[in-house]
Amino acid sequence: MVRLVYLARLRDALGSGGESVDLPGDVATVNALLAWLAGRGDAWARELAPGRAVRVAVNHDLAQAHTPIRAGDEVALFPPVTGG
Amino acid sequence: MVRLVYLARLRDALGSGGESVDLPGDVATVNALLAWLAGRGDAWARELAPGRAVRVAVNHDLAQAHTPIRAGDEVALFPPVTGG
Amino acid sequence: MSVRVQREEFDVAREIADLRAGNARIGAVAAFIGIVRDVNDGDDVRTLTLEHYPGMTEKALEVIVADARGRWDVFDVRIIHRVGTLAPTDPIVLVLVASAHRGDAFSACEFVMDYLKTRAPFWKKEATPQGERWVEARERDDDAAARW
Amino acid sequence: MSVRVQREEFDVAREIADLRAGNARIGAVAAFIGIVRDVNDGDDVRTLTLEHYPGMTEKALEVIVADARGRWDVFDVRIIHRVGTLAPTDPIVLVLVASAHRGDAFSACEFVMDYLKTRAPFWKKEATPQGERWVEARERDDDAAARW
Repeated sequence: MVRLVYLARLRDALGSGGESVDLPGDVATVNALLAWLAGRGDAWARELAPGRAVRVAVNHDLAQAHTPIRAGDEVALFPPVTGG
Repeated sequence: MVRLVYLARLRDALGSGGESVDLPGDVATVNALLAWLAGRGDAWARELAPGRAVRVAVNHDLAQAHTPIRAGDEVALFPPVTGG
Repeated sequence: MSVRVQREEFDVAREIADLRAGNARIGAVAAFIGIVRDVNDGDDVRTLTLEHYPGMTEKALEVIVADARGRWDVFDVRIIHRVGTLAPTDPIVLVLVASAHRGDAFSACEFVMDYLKTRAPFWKKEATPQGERWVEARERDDDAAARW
Repeated sequence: MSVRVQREEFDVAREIADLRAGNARIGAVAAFIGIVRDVNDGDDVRTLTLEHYPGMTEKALEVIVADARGRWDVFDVRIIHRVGTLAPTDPIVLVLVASAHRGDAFSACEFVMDYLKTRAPFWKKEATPQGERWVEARERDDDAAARW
């Protein structure tokens, strides 16, 4: 199980604040996760399309495209931060 | 009459916080005033000798060596400021 | 605690007193208070809602504090950042830095603010007469952070 | 009043509230508090006595405020400077700047402090275990003011 968290504008656009999911075995990186979620179509496809400004954190650390994702991780998706 | 004000370390060294004086007719600039006061000897000569770091303000504005001094002016002598 | 994320307003005087307590070597305290403005990009702002990511946000602020402490000779750095729905004139963020000399306090305080604006996980939503909108990231803030 | 020289301690929170009153366009307040340290040039400091030149000092501070207002886009600048005999941990000076954006507030605040340290007519006498001594002007402060 992986805990997914959707924040700010992305939460509004996806209509969800988060979910717990079992990822297929080949979904083991940030890039693969984004592609897998985009495969749901509709808002998911639109918001998570390549080139959209989506930031990802794995266990509270900013992640890159090839950052691995493992069972038990908390993975957050959010727009660029807009600060204090 | 000119009002003289001595501040900070200079007041301590001269043993005076200020005085009102009638200046001779040829004492009409800052430089001439310093030379005239130094002519009193002792602490005056020591503290106001050429080369000592004495600052002068005429009517609350920083003055230069040739700034004129006129009857009714307030002239302050003080060491370099040491700030807040 | 050098970092707090909270809904409540902060008490600047109390925070300064707390930062200084027991340290007679402090000669300088630099403070910055960020405040909700009633205009942004030309539109009236009725409310500003700040969201954070609990856990990650606090961690990011701790990293900024540690970074500032490593770069300048400072005794202490404190960040208090509010979240929730705020109105114009409400304070959003307080940054305090205590040091022996003023240069370190000013530099560290400005550094922390520049990083807060660019790196810290906060998101803003503005309510204007035209409705609600999420604020987009600003180029100017990225430029400011790139100075350091 | 944007400039005050006084013997009494200042109330930072009240001064900030006063500076901000009625202006919802303020997005940034930068503050600096200077504090008496218990050491200077390696010696213990028991008290610090600040002297000013009434009339000239206030005028010099007004000039610094006007200069800062001309250089940066700020709403207001306030300087409160104490005189008299102070002890370690006593606040000496408060500088506040209110602006729309943080860069102007920080720059103007640091500018005012640098000028206060070099140009403003104040003189300091320290009491140490070795006796009293007038503080000499410092090169470092001249360097800081020359930046602007």
